Amino acid sequence: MINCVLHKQLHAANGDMQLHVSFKLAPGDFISIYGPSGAGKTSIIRMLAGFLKPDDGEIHFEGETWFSHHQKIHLAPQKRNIGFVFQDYALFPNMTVRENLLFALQKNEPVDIIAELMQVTGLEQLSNRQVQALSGGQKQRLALARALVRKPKLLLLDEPLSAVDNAMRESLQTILKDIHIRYNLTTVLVSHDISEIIKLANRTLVIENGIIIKEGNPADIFFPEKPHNQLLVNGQITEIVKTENGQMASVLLPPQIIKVELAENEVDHFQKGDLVQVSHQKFNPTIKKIEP
Amino acid sequence: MINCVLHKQLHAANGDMQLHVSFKLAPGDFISIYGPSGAGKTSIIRMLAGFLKPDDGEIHFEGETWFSHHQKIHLAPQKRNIGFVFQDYALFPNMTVRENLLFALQKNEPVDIIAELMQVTGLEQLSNRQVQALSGGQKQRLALARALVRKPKLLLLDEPLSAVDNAMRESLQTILKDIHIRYNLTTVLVSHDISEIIKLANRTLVIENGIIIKEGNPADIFFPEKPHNQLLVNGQITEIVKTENGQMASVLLPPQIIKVELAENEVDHFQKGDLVQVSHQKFNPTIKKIEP
Amino acid sequence: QDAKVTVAVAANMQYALKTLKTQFEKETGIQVEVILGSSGKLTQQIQEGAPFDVFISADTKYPLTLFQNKFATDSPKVYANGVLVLWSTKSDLKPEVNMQLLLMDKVKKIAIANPKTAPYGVAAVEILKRYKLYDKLQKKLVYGESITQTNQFIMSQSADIGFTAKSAVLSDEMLGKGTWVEIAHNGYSPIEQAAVLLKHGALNNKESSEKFYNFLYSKEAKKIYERFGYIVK
Amino acid sequence: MDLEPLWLTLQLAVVTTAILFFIGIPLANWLAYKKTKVKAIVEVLVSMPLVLPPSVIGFYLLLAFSPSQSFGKFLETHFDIRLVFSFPGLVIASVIYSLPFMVHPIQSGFAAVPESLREAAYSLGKTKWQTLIRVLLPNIKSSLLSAIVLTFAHTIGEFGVVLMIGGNIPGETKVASIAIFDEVESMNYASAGTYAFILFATSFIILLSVYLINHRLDRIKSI
Amino acid sequence: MDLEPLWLTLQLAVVTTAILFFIGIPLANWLAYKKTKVKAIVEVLVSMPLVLPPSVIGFYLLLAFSPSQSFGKFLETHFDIRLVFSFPGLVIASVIYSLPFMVHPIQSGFAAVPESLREAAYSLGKTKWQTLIRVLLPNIKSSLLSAIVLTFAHTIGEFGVVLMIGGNIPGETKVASIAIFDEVESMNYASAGTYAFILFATSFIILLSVYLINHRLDRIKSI
Ligand SMILES: Nc1ncnc2c1ncn2[C@@H]1O[C@H](COP(=O)(O)OP(=O)(O)OP(=O)(O)O)[C@@H](O)[C@H]1O
Ligand SMILES: Nc1ncnc2c1ncn2[C@@H]1O[C@H](COP(=O)(O)OP(=O)(O)OP(=O)(O)O)[C@@H](O)[C@H]1O
Ligand code: MOO
Ligand SMILES: [Mg+2]
Ligand SMILES: [Mg+2]
Repeated sequence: MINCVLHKQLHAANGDMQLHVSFKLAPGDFISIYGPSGAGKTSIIRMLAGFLKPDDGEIHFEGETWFSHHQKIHLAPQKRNIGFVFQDYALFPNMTVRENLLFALQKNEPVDIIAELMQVTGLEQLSNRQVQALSGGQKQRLALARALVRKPKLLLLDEPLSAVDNAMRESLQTILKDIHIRYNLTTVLVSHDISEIIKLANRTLVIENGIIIKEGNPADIFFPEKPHNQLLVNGQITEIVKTENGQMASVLLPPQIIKVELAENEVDHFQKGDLVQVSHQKFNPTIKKIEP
Repeated sequence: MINCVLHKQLHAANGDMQLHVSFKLAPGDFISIYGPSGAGKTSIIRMLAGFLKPDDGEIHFEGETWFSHHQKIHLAPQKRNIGFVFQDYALFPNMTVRENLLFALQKNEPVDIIAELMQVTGLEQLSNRQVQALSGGQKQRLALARALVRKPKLLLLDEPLSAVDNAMRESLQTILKDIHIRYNLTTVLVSHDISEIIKLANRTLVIENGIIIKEGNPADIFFPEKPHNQLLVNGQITEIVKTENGQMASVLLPPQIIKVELAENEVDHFQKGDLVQVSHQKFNPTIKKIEP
Repeated sequence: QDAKVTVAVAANMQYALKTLKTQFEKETGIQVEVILGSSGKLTQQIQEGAPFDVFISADTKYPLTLFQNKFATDSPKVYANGVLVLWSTKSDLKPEVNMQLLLMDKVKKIAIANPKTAPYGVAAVEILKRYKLYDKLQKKLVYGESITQTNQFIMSQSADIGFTAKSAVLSDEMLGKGTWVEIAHNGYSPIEQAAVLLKHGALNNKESSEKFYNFLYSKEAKKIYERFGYIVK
Repeated sequence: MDLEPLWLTLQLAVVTTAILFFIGIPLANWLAYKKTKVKAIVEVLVSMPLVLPPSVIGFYLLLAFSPSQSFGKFLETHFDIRLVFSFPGLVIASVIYSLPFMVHPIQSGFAAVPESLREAAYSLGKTKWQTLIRVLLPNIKSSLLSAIVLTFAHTIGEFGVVLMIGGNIPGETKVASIAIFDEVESMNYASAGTYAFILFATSFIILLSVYLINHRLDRIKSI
Repeated sequence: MDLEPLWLTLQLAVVTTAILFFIGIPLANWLAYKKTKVKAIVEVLVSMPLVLPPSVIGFYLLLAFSPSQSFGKFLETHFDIRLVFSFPGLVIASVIYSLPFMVHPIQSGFAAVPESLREAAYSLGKTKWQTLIRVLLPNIKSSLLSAIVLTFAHTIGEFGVVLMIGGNIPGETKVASIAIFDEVESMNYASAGTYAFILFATSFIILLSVYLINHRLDRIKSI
C-alpha cells in the first residue's frame, strides 16, 4: 500500500510549473503514468525513488514513511526498497552482465537469484559479455533483471521500452508482465505508448502540466466510446486512376493497398497523398492472432 | 540532370562497409532514400553536398563536374548550387529568424526572396524572434526557407521531419511539396517514413548495407501486392467478456474499439493484450478526407 | 656523520670557494655543501630558518644584521676585500678606467648586481654616482639577481658591458674571455667581505662548522683569495 | 610604494592577451577541425608550456634572444632589436608561456559547436572566413571569454621566465611578480604583502567573474 | 653532472601526485555534484594557483611556514617541524600549486558520467562510497590518467614557489628546475642544457602518451 501526496515546483521551459499529485497504490497494482513531454511524469517516479525531493507532501509505503515534509523525513534512495529501470538503461559499463547483477546483490543474500533472473530474462548465454557489446533489447532485459536482484517491493520504470524496436518491445512486455506477477511486485510504468499501457497496466494516471487530469482503467480512459459495429481506419491515397465507371483511388492501409471507387462529385476533392478515413458499415470481422 | 556513381569505405559499428551506389536524377525529380539505420543514407547526400569526399566515382550536375576521382575534382560545398536541410535544423543560434535568412542571401541578390519565403513558410510574424524561442515545427520551416534563399537547383533533405509531431509533419509535407513544384527543384529526401515517401516522392532508392537493393515508384516498392478486396487491420485485445453465446473480445483499432465474437474453440487461444489481425472479406468501403 | 658543513656563499665568492672547498675537504675529510645566492637573499633565508652552518657574505652589513638578530654566534670577521671590475665580452668594446665610454650609443645595456641584495651592486651604483653617470645611464641598467646572474648577462652579451667582481673574471670559466679593467679602489667604499658562524651550525654541527669557519682565516685561504684578485690585509 | 610594477604587469597582460587572441583563434580552429597526425604533435607542443619549468622556457628563450647567438644577432644587426631585457622580449615570452591558456578553451569551444552549423554555412555558399566570423565565433562567446580571462590572469602570474630574461629593469621588465620576489629577498615584507594582496584580489575577482558569467551564459543557453 | 636534482624532482612529483590523488578525488566529486553557492567560491579557490604568480603563492607560504610567524612557530615549538627550506615544505607547496591540475580533469570526468549511473547504484542500495569506488572511478579512468599525468608534469615544472621557500639546498630542495636556473646563472650552459633537455623530453613523452592513450580510450569507448 502506497499513499502519496506530492508537491514540487518544477522549472519548465516556459516558466515554472507546479506539480501537485496525490494517489494510492494497492499491493500488486500495475499502474501507468501517461502524458505529454514535460508534464512531470519522470519527476513523479524520481520523487518516489528518492532522487528528487518534493517541496511538500508525504510518501508512505506499507507503514514506513519515506518522505514527510512536516516530519522532515526524506529517506535516502538506498533505504527505500525499490527497483528503478532507467530509460537509458544505466548499466555499469565497467562490468560484465553477471557483474552488473552481482553488484546489485545485497550482502549475505543467496546468489541463486542471479541465475534465476538471468534465466527469466534469457541472459544465461551472455553472462560474461561486456555490456557495451549487448543489443538494445539485451541491455533492456539486463536493466530489468538488475532492478529485481534486490527483490524490491516497488518497481519503477521510466519509459523502459521506448528505445527498442517493435518485435523486441512485444517480447519485453511479456517478460515484464510475467515478472510483475511472479515476484509479486507493485509496478509504476511511465509510458507514452497507449497499446503498451493497455496490455500491461490495470490503472492509468494521465498527467498534464503537473496535474492528474484523468485516472482509471486504461481502455476506458483512452477509448471512452462504446464499442460499435462500424469500422473506421485511417489510410492514405497512393494513386488515383481513371476507370470505365469513373475514378478509382488506391488507399494504403498497411499492410495492404485497397481500391475505392470515387463518386463523380468527389473526384476533385481527393488527390494523391491525402490522408483519408475509410469506413465500412455492418462490419462482421474475424480475428487471427499475430505471433511475435 | 544529375548523374552519379559513388564509392566510399565507411567505418560502421561492426567493421568496414563498402558504399557502392550509382543513380541518375532528372530535373524536377523528387526522390527519396530509404533504408535501415547505418545503411549509408546520410553518407550519400553528404557526398552530393560535398561534405564527404567519395573514395571513387563521379558526380555530374547539369554539365558541371562536382566530383571526379580520376580528374581529381572535388568541388567545395560552397560552389555547388545546393540547399541542405539538416536533421537537427542547424539554425544559427546567434541570429534571429530574419538574420538567418539574410545570412543565406548571396551578394547582390534582391532581398525580395526573403519576404516571399517567410510568407510561403508562414514565418512572417516571427521575423525578429531568436531561433531558440521557436517551436520544433517553426525551426523546421525556417531551416527549409533558409536552404531555399540561394535558389538552389538541388535540395537535399536529411530526415527533415523525424523530430516533429504528426500534425506538424502533415503540414510541413504539404509545404515541402508546394515548394518543390513552385521553385522547380530537384529534391533528394532521406526518410524512414513510408507514408511520407509515398506522399512526396516519385521515386525511391532502398539502401541496405551501402547498396541500392530496390529502386522505383514508392507504392510499388513498399506494397508490391496487388490491391484486393479484403481488409486486414492489426489490433489489440483490450478485454474478453462472457456473453450468452460464448465469449466476446474487444479489439482496439484506434480510433475505436470493436467487438468480435470468439468461436468456442478459440476461447483459450486469445488473451487480453494479444496483438491480432482483423480481417473481413467482401469489403466495400467509402472514404472521407481527414483535414489536418 | 657530522663530516659535512653547509655553507651559504655570496655569489662573488663561488669561484674562490671551489678551490677552498677542495683544499678543506682534502685536509679534513669534511664535505662542504655550497649554497649560492646574493648576500641579501641568503641573509633573508637564514632569518627564515634556512639550515646553513656558515655564512660567507660579500659585505659586513648583512652578517652584522644576523649577529644582532641572534642568528650568528659571534660578530662578523672580515676575510678579504672585494674588487670591482668593468667587463665586456664584446670584441668591439674595450672597458676603460675613464667610464665615459658607457655613454656611447653602442653600449645599450649595462649589467650590475641588484643593489637591494648584492653588495657589488651597491658598489657599482656608488661608482656611477661618483662619475655623475648614474642618472644618465639609468635607462641602460639591467639588474642581475646576484653577481652570478650579472656575469651571465655580460657573458652572453645580453648586456654589452657590466660591473662585476674581479674574482669572476679571474675564474677558470671566464679567464681570457673579453676584456676588463679594475675600477680605482678609491672610487667606492671598500667592499669588506665578512663571514659568520651561524647558530644553526654551532648548535647542530659545531665541530665541522668551526673548523671550516677558522679555515677561512687561515694562511692557505688567504693565498687563494689573493689568487682570485681579492685584497687581503 | 612604487606602483609601476603593477602598471607594467597590466600592460604586459593586455598586450599578450591581445596578441594571443589573434594567434589563438586560427590555431584553435585548426586543432579543432583537422584530423591529421601532425595535429597530435602540435597539440602537445601547444601544451608544453603547461608542464615545462619556466626556467627551461627561460633558458631556451635566453639562448634564442641573446645577441651572441644567431637569432638574436640577426635581429640586432638587421633590425637593431634586442629582445633580452626589453618589454617586447617579455611579450614574446608571455605569448609562448600563456599559449595553452588561450588555445585550450577556444579549441573546446569550437569542438562543441555542432559540425552541422559549419556545414550549413558552407551549403549557403559562405567561405571558411565568413563562417568563422559570422557563425562560429558568435556561438562560442563564453569560451572566448574564458580564454581571454585565463590568459590575462596567467600572464599576470608569469614569474620564472621573466626572472631569467627580464633583468629587473624598473618600468621596462620589473613586473609585479618580480617585484614581490625582490621585496621578499630584501625583506620588505610589508610591500611584498601589498603587491601580493593586490594580485591575489585581482585574480580572485577576475576568476570569480568568469565562473559566474559562464554559469549565466550556460543557463541562458539551456533555456 | 649531478643527478641528484633530477632524482629529487622525481620524488617530489611522485609524492605530490600521490597526495593530490587522494585529495583530488573527493574534492572533484564534491564539486561535480554539489550545487550550493559555496561551490562557486571553492571552484575559484581551486583554480587560483592557475592564475596566481608563483611569487605570490611563495610569499604567502613563506609567511605561513616561517618560524617567526604564528603557524610556523606553532609547528616548530610543538612538533619540531620546520617547513621552509625542507622537502615536506616543498611537498605542501606543490600540492597547493598543482591542485587545479588534479581536480579539473577529475571533475570533468565525474560530470561526464551520466547521473543515472549514480542513481542506479543508489537504487540498488549502494552507499556513496561504494558507488564512488565500484562505479564512478572505474568509468572515468581516462580522466584519472590525465589528472595524474598533468599533475606529475606540472610538479616537475614547479619553479617560482620552490625558489622562494626552498632555498636551493642540495638533496633537500634543489630540484631540477632550480638547478637549471642555477647552472644558467653560473654559465654552465652545457649542464643547464642537459637538465633542460631531460625535462623537455620527459614532459613531451608524458604528454604525448596521454594524448594518444586518451584518443585510444575514446575510440574504444565509442565502439
Ligand atoms: N530537479 C528539477 N527541478 C526543477 N525542475 C525540474 C527538475 N527536473 C526536471 N524539471 C523540469 O520539470 C518539467 C517536467 O519534467 P519531467 O522530466 O518530469 O517531464 P516528463 O513528463 O518526464 O517529460 P518527458 O516525456 O519529456 O520525459 C520539465 O520542464 C523539466 O525541465
Ligand atoms: N566520414 C565517415 N567516414 C567513414 N565512415 C563513416 C563516416 N560517416 C559515417 N560513417 C559510417 O557509415 C555508416 C553509415 O552512416 P550513415 O550516417 O550514412 O547511415 P544512415 O543510413 O544515415 O543511418 P541513420 O538512419 O542512422 O541516420 C555508419 O556506420 C557510420 O558510422
Ligand atoms: O656576491 Mo653578491 O652578494 O651577489 O654581490
Ligand atoms: Mg521523462
Ligand atoms: Mg542518417
